[in-house]
Amino acid sequence: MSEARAATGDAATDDAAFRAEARAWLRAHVPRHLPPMGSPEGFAAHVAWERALFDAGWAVPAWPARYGGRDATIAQWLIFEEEYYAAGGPPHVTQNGVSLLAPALFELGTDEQKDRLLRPMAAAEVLWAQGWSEPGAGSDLAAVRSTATRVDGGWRLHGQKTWSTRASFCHAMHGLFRTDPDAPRHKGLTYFLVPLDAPGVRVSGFRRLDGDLDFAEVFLDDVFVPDRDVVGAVGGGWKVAMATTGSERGMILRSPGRFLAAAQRLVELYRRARATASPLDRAAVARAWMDAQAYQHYTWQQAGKLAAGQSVAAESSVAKLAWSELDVAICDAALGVLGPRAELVEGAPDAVDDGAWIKAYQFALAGPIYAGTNEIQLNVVAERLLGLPRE
Amino acid sequence: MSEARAATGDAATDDAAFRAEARAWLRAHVPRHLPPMGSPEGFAAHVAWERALFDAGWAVPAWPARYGGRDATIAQWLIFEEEYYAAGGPPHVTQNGVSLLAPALFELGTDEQKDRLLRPMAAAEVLWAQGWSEPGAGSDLAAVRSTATRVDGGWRLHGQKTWSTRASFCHAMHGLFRTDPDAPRHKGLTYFLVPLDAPGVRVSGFRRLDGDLDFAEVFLDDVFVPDRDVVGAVGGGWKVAMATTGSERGMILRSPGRFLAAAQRLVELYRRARATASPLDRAAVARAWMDAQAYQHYTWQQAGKLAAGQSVAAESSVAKLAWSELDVAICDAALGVLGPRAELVEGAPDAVDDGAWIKAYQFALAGPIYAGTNEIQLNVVAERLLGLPRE
Amino acid sequence: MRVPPPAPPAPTDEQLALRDTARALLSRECPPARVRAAWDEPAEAAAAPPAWVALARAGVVGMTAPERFGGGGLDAPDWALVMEEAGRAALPGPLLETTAVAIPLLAALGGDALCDRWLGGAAAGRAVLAVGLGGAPYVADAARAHLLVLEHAGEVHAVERAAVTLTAQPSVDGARRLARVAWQPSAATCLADGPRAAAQLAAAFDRGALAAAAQLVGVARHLIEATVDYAKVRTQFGRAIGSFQAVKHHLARAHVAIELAWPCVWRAAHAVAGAGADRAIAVSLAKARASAAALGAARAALQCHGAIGYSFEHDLHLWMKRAWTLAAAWGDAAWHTERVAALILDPTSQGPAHA
Amino acid sequence: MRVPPPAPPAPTDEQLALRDTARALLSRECPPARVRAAWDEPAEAAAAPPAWVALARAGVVGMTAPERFGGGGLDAPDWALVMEEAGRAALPGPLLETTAVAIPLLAALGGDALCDRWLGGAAAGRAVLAVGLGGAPYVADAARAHLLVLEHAGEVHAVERAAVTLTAQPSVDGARRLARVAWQPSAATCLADGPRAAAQLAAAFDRGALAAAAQLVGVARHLIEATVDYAKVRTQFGRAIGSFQAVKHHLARAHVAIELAWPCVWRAAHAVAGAGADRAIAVSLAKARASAAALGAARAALQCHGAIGYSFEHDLHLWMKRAWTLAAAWGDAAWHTERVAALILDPTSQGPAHA
Repeated sequence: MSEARAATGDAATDDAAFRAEARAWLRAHVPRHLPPMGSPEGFAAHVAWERALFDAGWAVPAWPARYGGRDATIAQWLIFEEEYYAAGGPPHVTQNGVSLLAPALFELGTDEQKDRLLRPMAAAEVLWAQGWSEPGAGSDLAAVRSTATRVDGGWRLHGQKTWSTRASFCHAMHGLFRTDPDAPRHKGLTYFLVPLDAPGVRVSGFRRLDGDLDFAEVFLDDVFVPDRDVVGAVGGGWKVAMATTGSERGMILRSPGRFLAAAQRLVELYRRARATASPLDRAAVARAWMDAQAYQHYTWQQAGKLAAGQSVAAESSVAKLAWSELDVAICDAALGVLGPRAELVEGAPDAVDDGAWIKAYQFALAGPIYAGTNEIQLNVVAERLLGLPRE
Repeated sequence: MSEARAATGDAATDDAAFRAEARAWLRAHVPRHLPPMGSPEGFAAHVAWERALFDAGWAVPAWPARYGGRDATIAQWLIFEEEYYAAGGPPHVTQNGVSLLAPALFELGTDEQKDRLLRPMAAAEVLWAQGWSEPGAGSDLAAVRSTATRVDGGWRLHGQKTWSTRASFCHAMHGLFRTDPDAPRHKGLTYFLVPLDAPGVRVSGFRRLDGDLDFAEVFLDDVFVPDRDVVGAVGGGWKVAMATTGSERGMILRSPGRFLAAAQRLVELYRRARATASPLDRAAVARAWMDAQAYQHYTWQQAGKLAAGQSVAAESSVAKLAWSELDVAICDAALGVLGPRAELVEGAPDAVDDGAWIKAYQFALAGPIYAGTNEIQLNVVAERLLGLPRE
Repeated sequence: MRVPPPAPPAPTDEQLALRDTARALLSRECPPARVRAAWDEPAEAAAAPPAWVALARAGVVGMTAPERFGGGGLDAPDWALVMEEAGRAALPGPLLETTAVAIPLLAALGGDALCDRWLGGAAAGRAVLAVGLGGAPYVADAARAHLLVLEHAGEVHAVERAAVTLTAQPSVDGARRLARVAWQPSAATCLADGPRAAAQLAAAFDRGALAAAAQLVGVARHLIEATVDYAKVRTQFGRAIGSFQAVKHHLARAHVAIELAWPCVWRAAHAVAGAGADRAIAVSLAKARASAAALGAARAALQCHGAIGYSFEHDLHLWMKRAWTLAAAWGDAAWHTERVAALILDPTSQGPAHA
Repeated sequence: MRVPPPAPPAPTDEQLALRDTARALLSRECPPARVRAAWDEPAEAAAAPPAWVALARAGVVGMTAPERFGGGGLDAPDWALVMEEAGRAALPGPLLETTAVAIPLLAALGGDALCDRWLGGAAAGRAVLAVGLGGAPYVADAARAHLLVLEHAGEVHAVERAAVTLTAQPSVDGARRLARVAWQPSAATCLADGPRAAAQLAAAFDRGALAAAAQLVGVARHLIEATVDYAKVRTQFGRAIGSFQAVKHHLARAHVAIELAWPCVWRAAHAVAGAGADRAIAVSLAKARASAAALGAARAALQCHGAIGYSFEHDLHLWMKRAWTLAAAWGDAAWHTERVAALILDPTSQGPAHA
């Protein structure tokens, strides 16, 4: 991500121009409705949209131009996100590469890796899945048991990953493997890039809460990975994962634009359904809208700190708690407004907004779980920001 | 407490007659307004009222007649409490004897102790303070450091107790002292009865949150206590304390009558202040009223189990969580309804109900803390009722 | 309101035995695989709901029917205990609608001919009854029903399946089959109107809300029991996750909410049986608390399961989605709270119209 | 609403220096003992509020006054940072009323004579100003004020202390001196009426709510900082209580609420300074979040302190009671949520009248 500029008067003018340009392009190009990402045709449709975004230079606006970005400031990136979701833009199918792997590559990758990997990732030519979690390593990521053994010119990987989002449709996976079984938990892990069509890889999709085929298990049986596909140092995998999760928890994965747009849709839903909504529904709508505003203001403040060169690493836990809870609050309020129609899903003739709210609710319920459960985030806030003693 | 009867038709008739009798007497006798208990004149006024209650046989209706009760069933005791608070009856100045010490005496006291102590306690002739907490032993009651050393015919007590409610005005104290410094935490404690006018005792009152002089520190310097004033076995103090806290947490200390009456006053407050209350205030009032109803229904169900001979020991933690949180909810709702007048205290010319709600709020805030913090109660629910493993 | 209502007695030994029998029957006839299988049946399927015949044989379906129609003649406290067990099993199908709502409504308003024609068959499990009261836009299990009892402009109608047109409205709970029902009210279908219909419709709504509340308590209990079992064995950071205070407190809070909700259901069941003046308040208290307890249990269960519970292949979602849908049906917590508010705070109001 | 407002810039180095100066000044001039001492002054005392002269000398009291009256001419973002520090110190006295509300109101409406007479003295700390807007039944520190700026039927009046009759109304926060004010409006006291008065009164109310929100953030920060310090050293069960997950999560949740509230205050301060169309929404968002954050911090602080914090002799209650009273003043969270609801959900409404 390029150096951010201070919010000077010139920057404000630039930002207004940037917003206008983004808005005009997005309003003209954002697709009306794409099928769910967790299906072959839906995945393909999202890939096509992402490529159109890339071709227009909007896939990764905050990246350096050499990797397909446009050197936008943090503020401009936030502006773009606001405009993207306000225009009805869908979630990014490239997300597990662009938001998770890329920050680690920017921080710890070699120049060769950056040159080789970033542009195809942003262009949705190579789609990335994440491979962190295992059946026995969810919240406790350091409990990873999948192994990588040194061989000539590279490594041989064994083990099982799970909850790997859309791995069934992706080309490659990035994740943690144990390279030193004798080292303590957080040590002895190394970060690998694994082609999902390599010999010995088997990917088995499974359905998430809402029935979409959005998850996969990835089984690795003696899979060769060359040395150039190790990210960071051998034994330094934890540091790479932290570079990734730090940004995952923070602003990169969940900028306020998405929630502002959802809160605006909630307000519009309430206006349509006002006649049957109760005073408590009305209050819940107002509160959820206010939650989204507060998160926006918080994020802009954090962006100001980043632009000023301050670190906001531990604060990303505050952000994660905020966005994950406000996302549930928005959906809860919408379901309350919808009342007995809330349960109707996509395809039900009477479903308001074609069942988008109950779908969004199910997606929102994952928020307090993934990327470090909210209980773990509260521990981080207590220990790293407040300085309370560890257990 | 006398044997409870099943809720037969006869019992229902008896209960209705009991309710009518209690109501008639209470309506004729409950004093309009007493000064705060945490002042000498207020304490005296409450003692006078308690003696009037005792003389009429209503101080401890569920106790055996030989100790001044009327052998009422559990159901009748709950009915009496409902009527007592509905009639505007004040809190009981005898509470730390009747509700805390008496259950332990009934369970573990000698006949001599019961004969000697219970009737004067109920008659408000001997007023009891509790002496459990110490500066270093609050939630962690087993950390008690005050000691009792064996001497001829009794024990010599040393140490400091604190948060001893109204000890400045009381005649005696009951509490835990360490008799075996070498035994593990919960072992080696013994339960003593200590006259507060004994040589070596110094009582120093201090004010609680609302400014009332309701707390005291009790300093013990070589205080002699004879053997007959040991409750339960030497080294068995923890068991005595648990007999006490089990009932403190449960129905005895906080029967639903007090909260039903408070919820009813809240509804009346809302009706008076309807014009300036917001929809959210209205919802908070309804919810708090519903909380009180739910606690009533819960308590009656527990009473049914008790009457059927079942144990409800761990369930007392459920009750404590419920009543302490609903008490705060009632006060919160009232303060919301009062808006900018909520902060006015007793004596302010415009104070609604003479500042009773902000006073009650401060009292309610103690609920989640004393008698085992709510965090500890949640642990008890998780470990003893759900069977989750200890930390 | 000033004088609290008399407390309902604790469940009798007979009542507890009834509940245990229902629990055993349901765990045999409706294991999780049956619930999951119900998701895969076509929405328009007219086949009997899972376990329906076995439940009817055991007297459960007809438990509210008069004895002369082969029913059990049970009153609300008895059948509420059975409904809790139906919730605990996540039983698919219209037990609530047929047994708690339609059978008593037909028995009260149906007249001899209609009762003779339908009640015996309903109790025996041959005839499934569906219900559409005024405030509810959809009818559950309409495609499976032989007779639909429908409200129209304050009137009660009974309409046979062949006389209605259904539009399936898929629910997030795949075992719940909703439909919009189009039909033509006529004098021939009308069972009652005016105050008589109004009183019976109000009672029917409260029975439905009570039954939903009882089922929600059962759903919530299952969710917490399953999660406690999981939290005891799942380890992270070298410890069972159930030993972490955060997990303990999530589950303890959910348990407390259930423990407080059930006595409200029990009290409401007696109010429904006794038809006392406080029936609406008691039922709304029960439904509000049970809805909140079940939604809270669903949140706690998913959060404590983590990603493993977020999968369609895990059984947890079968109960979670039942909690979501039943919590919203028959008036959600906000609606019932508003009804109580209207009844206790606005002395001139009779409360809002039914949900 | 569709396009989010531009983000306010981060505080400048000058602004941060201003805040640090205020914090140092207040910690020197207003230690907890001064706050406690303010409780013991008689309610009718006319003496200067604690630290008032020192604050005036440092330019704090007059920071909103035009420079020609010796004021600082600061805009809302600057003075909001100082108000946060006043909250952190639990400063007694009418800094909010004099500085955030009355001085700008007088400067806008007072005319040359009145401004000449009062603003210089107010900035210098010689004249204390009190405020009574329409929706507030009581005036804080009226007994100490030399001039009261009062709303009457949509008009703005300025009334000298000698011309009003006060009835003291003791607050649960003993450092907060409320009074009911009786007075006779007249043409001589009237500064403005009609739309000009309405616009200034609306702006004055929003400044008051903003200042209260900023103070509440400061109060909340102090409560959590004090409690974190305590939780690190207090041991129970052989561990620092701050190592228990339940204590950690109470304090972390309180911290998150504060961290989310402050940017809302910062945004509202820019809306107040810019007088944009979204001022009311921005201020209500800030006051609602700050009120909730402070009340939550007070609950967490007391719960984590346990009985030791429940004593009048412990300083904790000085801040807790400030949190309670300021959270209710200038519109509580429910009132401001309702104002936002009216503004965003009811397009035809301008929102309810001021609290």
